Amino acid sequence: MSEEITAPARTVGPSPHITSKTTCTGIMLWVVAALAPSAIWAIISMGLVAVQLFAVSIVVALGTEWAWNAIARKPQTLRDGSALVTGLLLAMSLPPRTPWWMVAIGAFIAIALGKLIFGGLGHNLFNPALVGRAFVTLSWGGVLAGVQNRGWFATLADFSAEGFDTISGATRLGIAASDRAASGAYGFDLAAQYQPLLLKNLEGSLGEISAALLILGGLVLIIKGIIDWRIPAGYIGTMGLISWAFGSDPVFHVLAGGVMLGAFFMATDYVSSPMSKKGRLVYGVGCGLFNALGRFVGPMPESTTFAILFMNGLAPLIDRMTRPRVFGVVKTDEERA
Amino acid sequence: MDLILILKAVVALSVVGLVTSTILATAAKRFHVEVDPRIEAVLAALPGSNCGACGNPSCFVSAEKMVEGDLAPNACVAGGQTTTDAVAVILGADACAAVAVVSARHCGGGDRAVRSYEYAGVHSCAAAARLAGGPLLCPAGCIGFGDCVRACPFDAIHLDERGLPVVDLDKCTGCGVCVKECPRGQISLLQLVPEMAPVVVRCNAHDKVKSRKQGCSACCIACKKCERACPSDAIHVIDMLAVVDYDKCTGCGACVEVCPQNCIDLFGRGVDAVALDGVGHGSGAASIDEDAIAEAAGAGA
Amino acid sequence: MSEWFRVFKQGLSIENPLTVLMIGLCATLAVSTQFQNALFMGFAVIFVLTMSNVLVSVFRRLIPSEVRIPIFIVVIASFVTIVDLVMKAFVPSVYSVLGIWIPLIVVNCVILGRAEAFAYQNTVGLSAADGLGMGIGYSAVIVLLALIRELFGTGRIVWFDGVLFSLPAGYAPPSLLLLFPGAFLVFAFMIVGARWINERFEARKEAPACRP
Amino acid sequence: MSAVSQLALLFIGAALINNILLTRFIGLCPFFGVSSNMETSVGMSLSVVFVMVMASTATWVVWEFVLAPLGVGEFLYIPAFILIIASLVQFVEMYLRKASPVLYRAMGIYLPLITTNCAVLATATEAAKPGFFKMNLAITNSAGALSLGEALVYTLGVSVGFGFALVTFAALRERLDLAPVSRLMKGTPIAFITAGLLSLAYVGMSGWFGL
Amino acid sequence: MATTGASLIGEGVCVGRSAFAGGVHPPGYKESTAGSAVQWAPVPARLVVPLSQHLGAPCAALVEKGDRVERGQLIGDVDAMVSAPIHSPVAGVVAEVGTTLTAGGQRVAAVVIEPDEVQDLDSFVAVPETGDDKARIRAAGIVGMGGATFPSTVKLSPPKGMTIETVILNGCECEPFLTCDHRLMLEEPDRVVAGAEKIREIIGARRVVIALEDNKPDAAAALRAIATGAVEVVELPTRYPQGAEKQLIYALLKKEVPHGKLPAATGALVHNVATAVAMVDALERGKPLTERIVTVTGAVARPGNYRVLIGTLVSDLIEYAGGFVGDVERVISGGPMTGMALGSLDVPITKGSSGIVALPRGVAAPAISDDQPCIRCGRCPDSCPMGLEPYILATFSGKRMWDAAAERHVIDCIECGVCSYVCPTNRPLLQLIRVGKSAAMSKGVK
Amino acid sequence: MKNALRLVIPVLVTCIVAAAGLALTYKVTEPKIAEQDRLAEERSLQAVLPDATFTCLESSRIQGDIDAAADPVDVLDTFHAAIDGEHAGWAVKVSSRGYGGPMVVVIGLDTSGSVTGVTILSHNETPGLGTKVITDTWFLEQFPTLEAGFTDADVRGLDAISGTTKSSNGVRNGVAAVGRVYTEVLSGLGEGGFE
Ligand SMILES: Cc1cc2nc3c(=O)[nH]c(=O)nc-3n(C[C@H](O)[C@H](O)[C@H](O)COP(=O)(O)O)c2cc1C
Ligand SMILES: Cc1cc2nc3c(=O)[nH]c(=O)nc-3n(C[C@H](O)[C@H](O)[C@H](O)COP(=O)(O)O)c2cc1C
Ligand SMILES: Cc1cc2nc3c(=O)[nH]c(=O)nc-3n(C[C@H](O)[C@H](O)[C@H](O)COP(=O)(O)O)c2cc1C
Ligand SMILES: Cc1cc2nc3c(=O)[nH]c(=O)nc-3n(C[C@H](O)[C@H](O)[C@H](O)CO)c2cc1C
Ligand code: SF4
Ligand code: SF4
Ligand code: SF4
Ligand code: SF4
Ligand code: FES
Repeated sequence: MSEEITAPARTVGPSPHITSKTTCTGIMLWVVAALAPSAIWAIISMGLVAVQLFAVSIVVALGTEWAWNAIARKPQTLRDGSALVTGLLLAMSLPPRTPWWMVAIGAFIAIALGKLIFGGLGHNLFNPALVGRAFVTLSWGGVLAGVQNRGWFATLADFSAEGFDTISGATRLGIAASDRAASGAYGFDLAAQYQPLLLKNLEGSLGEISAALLILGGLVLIIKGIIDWRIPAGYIGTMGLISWAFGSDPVFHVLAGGVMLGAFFMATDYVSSPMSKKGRLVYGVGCGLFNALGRFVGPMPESTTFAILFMNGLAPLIDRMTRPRVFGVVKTDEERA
Repeated sequence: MDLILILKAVVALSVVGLVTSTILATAAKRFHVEVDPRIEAVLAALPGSNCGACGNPSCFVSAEKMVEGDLAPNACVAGGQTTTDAVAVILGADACAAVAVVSARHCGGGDRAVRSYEYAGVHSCAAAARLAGGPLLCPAGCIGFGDCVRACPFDAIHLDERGLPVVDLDKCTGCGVCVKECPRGQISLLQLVPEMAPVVVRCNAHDKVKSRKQGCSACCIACKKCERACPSDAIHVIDMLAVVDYDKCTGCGACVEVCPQNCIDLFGRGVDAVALDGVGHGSGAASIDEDAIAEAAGAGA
Repeated sequence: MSEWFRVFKQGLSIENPLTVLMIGLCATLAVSTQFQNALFMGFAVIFVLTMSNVLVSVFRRLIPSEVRIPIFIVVIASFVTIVDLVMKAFVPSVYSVLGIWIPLIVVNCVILGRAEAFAYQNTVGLSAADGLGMGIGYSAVIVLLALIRELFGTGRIVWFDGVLFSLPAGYAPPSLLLLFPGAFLVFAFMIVGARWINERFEARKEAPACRP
Repeated sequence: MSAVSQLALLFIGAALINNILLTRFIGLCPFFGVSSNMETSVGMSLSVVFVMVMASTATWVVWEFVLAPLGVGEFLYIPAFILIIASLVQFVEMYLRKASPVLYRAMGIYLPLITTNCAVLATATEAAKPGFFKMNLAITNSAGALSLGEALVYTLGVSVGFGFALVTFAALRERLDLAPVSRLMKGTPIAFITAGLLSLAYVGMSGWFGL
Repeated sequence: MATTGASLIGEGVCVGRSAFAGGVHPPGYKESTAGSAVQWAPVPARLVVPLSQHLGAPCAALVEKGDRVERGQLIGDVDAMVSAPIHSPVAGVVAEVGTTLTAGGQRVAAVVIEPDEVQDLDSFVAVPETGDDKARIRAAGIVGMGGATFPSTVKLSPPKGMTIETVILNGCECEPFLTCDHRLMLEEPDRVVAGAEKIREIIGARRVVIALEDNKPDAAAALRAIATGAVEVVELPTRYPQGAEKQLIYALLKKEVPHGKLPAATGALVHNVATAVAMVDALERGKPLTERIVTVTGAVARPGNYRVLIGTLVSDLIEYAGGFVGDVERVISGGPMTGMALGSLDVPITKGSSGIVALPRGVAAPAISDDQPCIRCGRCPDSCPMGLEPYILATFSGKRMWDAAAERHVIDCIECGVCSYVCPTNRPLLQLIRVGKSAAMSKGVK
Repeated sequence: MKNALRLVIPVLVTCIVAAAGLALTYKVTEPKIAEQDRLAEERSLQAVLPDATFTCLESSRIQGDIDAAADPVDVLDTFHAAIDGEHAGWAVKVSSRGYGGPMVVVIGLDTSGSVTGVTILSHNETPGLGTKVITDTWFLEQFPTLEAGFTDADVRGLDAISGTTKSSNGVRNGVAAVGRVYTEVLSGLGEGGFE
């Protein structure tokens, strides 16, 4: 009987039959847009070196992804925009005078080792840009140190941690050291640094030039619903709290170094951060804790990179321990993982 | 002087050795636990280095799992082939059961089956089968998204250029996973047949012949020519579909010859893949092209 | 003899303890920062592996299986100690780097594993072949790993006080290769290489497919 | 520095900053072998804590009361320690199997794997005979020897750090298993790369508290 | 796209203003039909009445080819607890007893009826009064008209030991496009309230709540004007899937239906408003369920709400609505979030068909590509009203890891489609999850 | 019991043989090891003060002072150096904290307290990074520019190798400590002023 088709067959797909207009590319472009003010300001402030850094980083990042897909005969994925974000963020995490070949290697490593080897977008366990940056800094730390206008943190560290005669473990420990550092040895007034840090600070990487513009971009992403406030809030909040606990100036510590770029743009990378809301908060706090400890008790001037990479590593574990509660399932029923 | 040092050394290590071995010897007796002798045997065959490379916490656990069949005998990486062989001997027929049946596809549609709509979902047969009765007009036909391919634990199935699954009879162990997995399997699109089954009917339709002909140009039309041609009374049209009785089928191929729809195929090791392309279907002539089959068998092996 | 050679060869390729079996990793990654150290580590492993295999094989009928593990361990530990003392005495500069890794050879899973899996069940000759094969296979991997890491991580290969080979002066070595992460990364790519080669040329015979 | 904070540092240093797996390359076989399964990793971690503490106690006692007084420690510590550890572990395993099948299931089955684990021997040796590792212990006592208490805190730190890294890695590998990693990379190589990147993160802690 | 002030992650994902956790706020698309009064669709030349229009045992045909049937005459029934009889919607002649494809894609038995030229739609063969309300409701063939088509009698008989305190009439109509319940509440508020009272009476509940979303203030006002005594009218925030049973109960009572339990465990019984009206019709007039209101909308010439005889083919209905306009990509039975795409338009309207939506190209979701990666944006877990993690459930299902999916509660998915809706890479989350869910259920996971 | 013996005896025998073998090996290698240690030390001493003969100071009287002056660096040995019987200066072996643990540094001083040379006897620095303090020879070679009476500040003024600040500091701290030891203790002993 009525199994003949009288009306033309149409597309049949699963429900739901409508989708939101949000797309992956759209999200990535929002991130780029949010970074744009900082990037443009960096170019205005630093001139051609910044242009070169951005260009090399982005071109190599995109080129690596293109070539990888071409060689593996996979569909091209440049359109998703994630390689662009990676290239941009890598450039912003490096000092402007980084030799171009180092930037190129960093971008290659970021995309190839940081992302594609794991299966591409969505599968990497660590933040690709930071993998690239860590590779570069650990490989040629000496060279980098020579080229960079050392940022506030390097200066600070020179006075406090690396001070020649305070080297033995005991004196470095605890509040005393930073107390002393805060009270005198800095040689400059921390509060007086707020303004340059917010607006124009040419020491350090491209992403340290203006904290104000980064905050602006970050807020835009939060308002647009692209990033979760929990990560930056946890990060920056913890950072400030610990600085305060160490008797130092929280505002200064939050504004200086890579914290703003890291908290708003790098720790929030979807792929390498936890999925659950609670998890994101824990993760943000972890980043802040690690970063602050790195500054106050560690030998290196700044540890945003390692803080985020470390928490990337913990993200799956955090996810496991903070799984959302399923509607109607009472917690006690649940087997503890 | 030398001697004293040697003496001290001997005393020190002997004390340690004596204490530990005595404790162990007594413990071995005191805390003895009965275990399945086969586990003991397998355990003895394993290297005992407890390296964990197989993903199990210890050789004992691996041995248990091997005996229970949860772990393949070749799982031990440290022991390598020597160990695998030894374990296989102990577990014997337990581990690798004789292959008696294989999976056979009872559909010849593929690109000859008529699509009922443009499908816009996931490439999964199970998923597509639930949407508006499935993307084929034929309610029983192979959807061709390869759930069976992905499900087969032995990598024995692949899709041919017509989008139909082909079972590699050398790899198929007859485990039946694909049969369970196929959303059309419950109504027996994939079916386990004797490993040495000589012919297979490539149709699985149970609806009316008229509607099935609308949906597919390769279907069984229940004309009963095969039934009449079979000298051994081994093929019957039941419920409007030809069904082979493998207890009686001698593999003479008479039905293959007469089927006007070419929907009965020669089957068996090596033939399956090629038979699809029509090799072996004489166009009305009485004899099967033996060379072609032999060639096909050679190529498939 | 052919059997002997087959056993020997197995260790080199299809049952290579490192790239295929993934055991005995610790020292491999740790000492492979320098070609010279890796070579000595390799010798140490070959020595211990072969000697313990031989000794276990010789006395295999006298060793009650209940206490075989403690006995093997003592045997292995003794050879390790000999290597330890001898190195300290004759190549102190190497020893100062390899220092902690020599004692840890004792627990190198490969050695106990071979004593158990092979020497305890085979003749002296074959056991020696197995020990040599496995030892050389293991050492080859460490040495290769070290060559890569040293060459690209420092730009040159040194042998005691001399430089054997160096890359052009403009090369800026990424010192990450010498650090822990570098070891993992380089080794990962070596396994990929080994897999690729195995796949290409040896095609490790899968054991018969059995029910899961 | 107060004794308590010194012990705390000893613990943190051993657990995180000088994490035995990710910064010292010790105990890698089970790290890669067992981490493919979360459940096993947790069981393994617990057992390691247990075994390491036992092993360190035993080696500390043997060193202090047998090997050192007789002056034969320099050349006998390797066979003596490994023998002690192996037997101890085997004993506990047999005991558990008999006495508490539940505990055996949860933990005992991992014991044999631990016997031949570098980490246990290394830690137990370090605890009895510090300086062996040339690790930066946060101990100012330049004579070098650890008291039994310190040795245990140190051991606890190492083993907790071992478990932490193992479980972290197991969680990472759970995600890795779902990723479309290319065939050649699948399995061990990608696990190594992941471990490499994870150890990159641990590099960030090197030198904290001057450790 | 509309975004609420409380939006947190992604456009349209609501988290604040909590009635239930998660959910989305898709565009409503209701304007074109919300104002159109319900009118009768014509009697078609042929009706195909499926014998299985409910969840549960299918009915057997009680008529044969050539038989004459009256409007309201019983034509199919089965002796099973979970089932509902089928009645002829028209007076006419049985042309055939065969099978048909339904909107849901099943092939089921059906009675084909050729109606008489002249029909009196106001009269029907009444279901006899027996004194037992529940039996009469069953005899009238009443099933849930909110979509699940669960036989209403069963829901009116809670298992021993469970008492129903609150009867909830579900007038949320949270699906975009659909307005049939809206029109019903607006045009026949008295019937809705009467139905509410009736159900309360049968089940012996204390309260009756008629719940609707706050985008239908006119309907709410109409109901409030009539509601008396125990009947409350509650407006809830407009958020999909506000109408889903568990979410609705939670929004009103702040009680979660426990995992694996019936809604009755919370002391609540939820019925669709149309079901309630059908019940009161059955009890007061003995009227069997033979027609329902269907919203025909989207890219059709005359969108509107039609009272349609069960068995009318979708193709006839669309023709009556003026045919398609423009490039129609998908035709859906039900709403666009949970409805079924039709492969053929020759499927009949059944008791559960709330709407026929012709989605034009551009509005319809794009075709799905298999290997879209999850970028772990967190939108799906944040918006899943059941607190599930759709991204991982879909991955597990895609990789046939049924046990893993079951362990993460795949069977708790209510198939609302929110996850697929929000996913920025358009992963076919719900489709995969359904596969995993049925695999888990077939393994007996509870 | 018999069974137990069957198990215990092989272990015991193994232990005895192993212990005896190892003791023998130790006896054979021990002098050689000691010799190697001595040679290494001798080489370092010669490197910092060529052609001298060294005598180790073994006075507990001044050891306390030395330790106090050197803190936080540990002074392991202090040698008096003589060339042709003439007092030629001092060599001090210190253990300082580098990156990877203690590093043993030998510092030579002439009679006036100027640095004559610095060598590293043992260390546990990262190969390729920390080991630059040895392989980048300019680093050690800059110490002999420290003149008599040099202070901590003078040492701090010397360059560190970038990227290996901690290893460099290990050496620099060692040298600075020896500077203090000289000023506070050794200079007071005077020529041959030791027992
Ligand atoms: C197998 C099955 C048994 C059910 N049994 C009962 C029941 O005994 N009592 C009841 O009130 N509802 C029962 N229900 C109804 C459901 O709980 C639910 O109300 C119905 O499926 C409609 O909900 P929905 O449209 O939100 O999916 C049952 C449903 C199913 C699928
Ligand atoms: C995602 C989802 C959305 C739903 N939306 C509505 C709705 O808007 N209105 C409605 O009456 N039922 C809706 N339902 C069905 C209800 O859950 C429930 O089955 C129904 O209200 C029960 O009434 P009935 O048995 O009278 O149909 C929805 C179900 C789901 C799963
Ligand atoms: C794995 C690793 C090994 C290191 N090894 C050394 C070392 O041997 N010597 C050293 O001084 N610093 C070492 N460092 C520390 C850093 O290189 C150095 O302290 C830090 O980057 C400060 O750099 P700067 O010298 O440019 O100030 C190491 C760091 C890491 C992560
Ligand atoms: C909010 C946001 C932050 C991102 N941050 C980074 C980043 O820090 N580094 C990076 O390589 N890619 C970043 N990406 C891009 C992309 O998600 C990343 O490359 C994935 O890890 C690739 O799988 C970001 C994307 C988004 C949406
Ligand atoms: S046989 Fe079944 S599972 Fe395999 S492709 Fe065909 S429909 Fe899919
Ligand atoms: S799943 Fe089993 S029965 Fe099917 S083809 Fe594979 S091995 Fe054969
Ligand atoms: S997982 Fe199920 S319940 Fe959750 S959003 Fe997706 S469809 Fe809805
Ligand atoms: S499945 Fe889609 S919505 Fe869910 S987290 Fe992944 S990308 Fe986001
Ligand atoms: S070699 Fe260290 S654990 Fe195996």
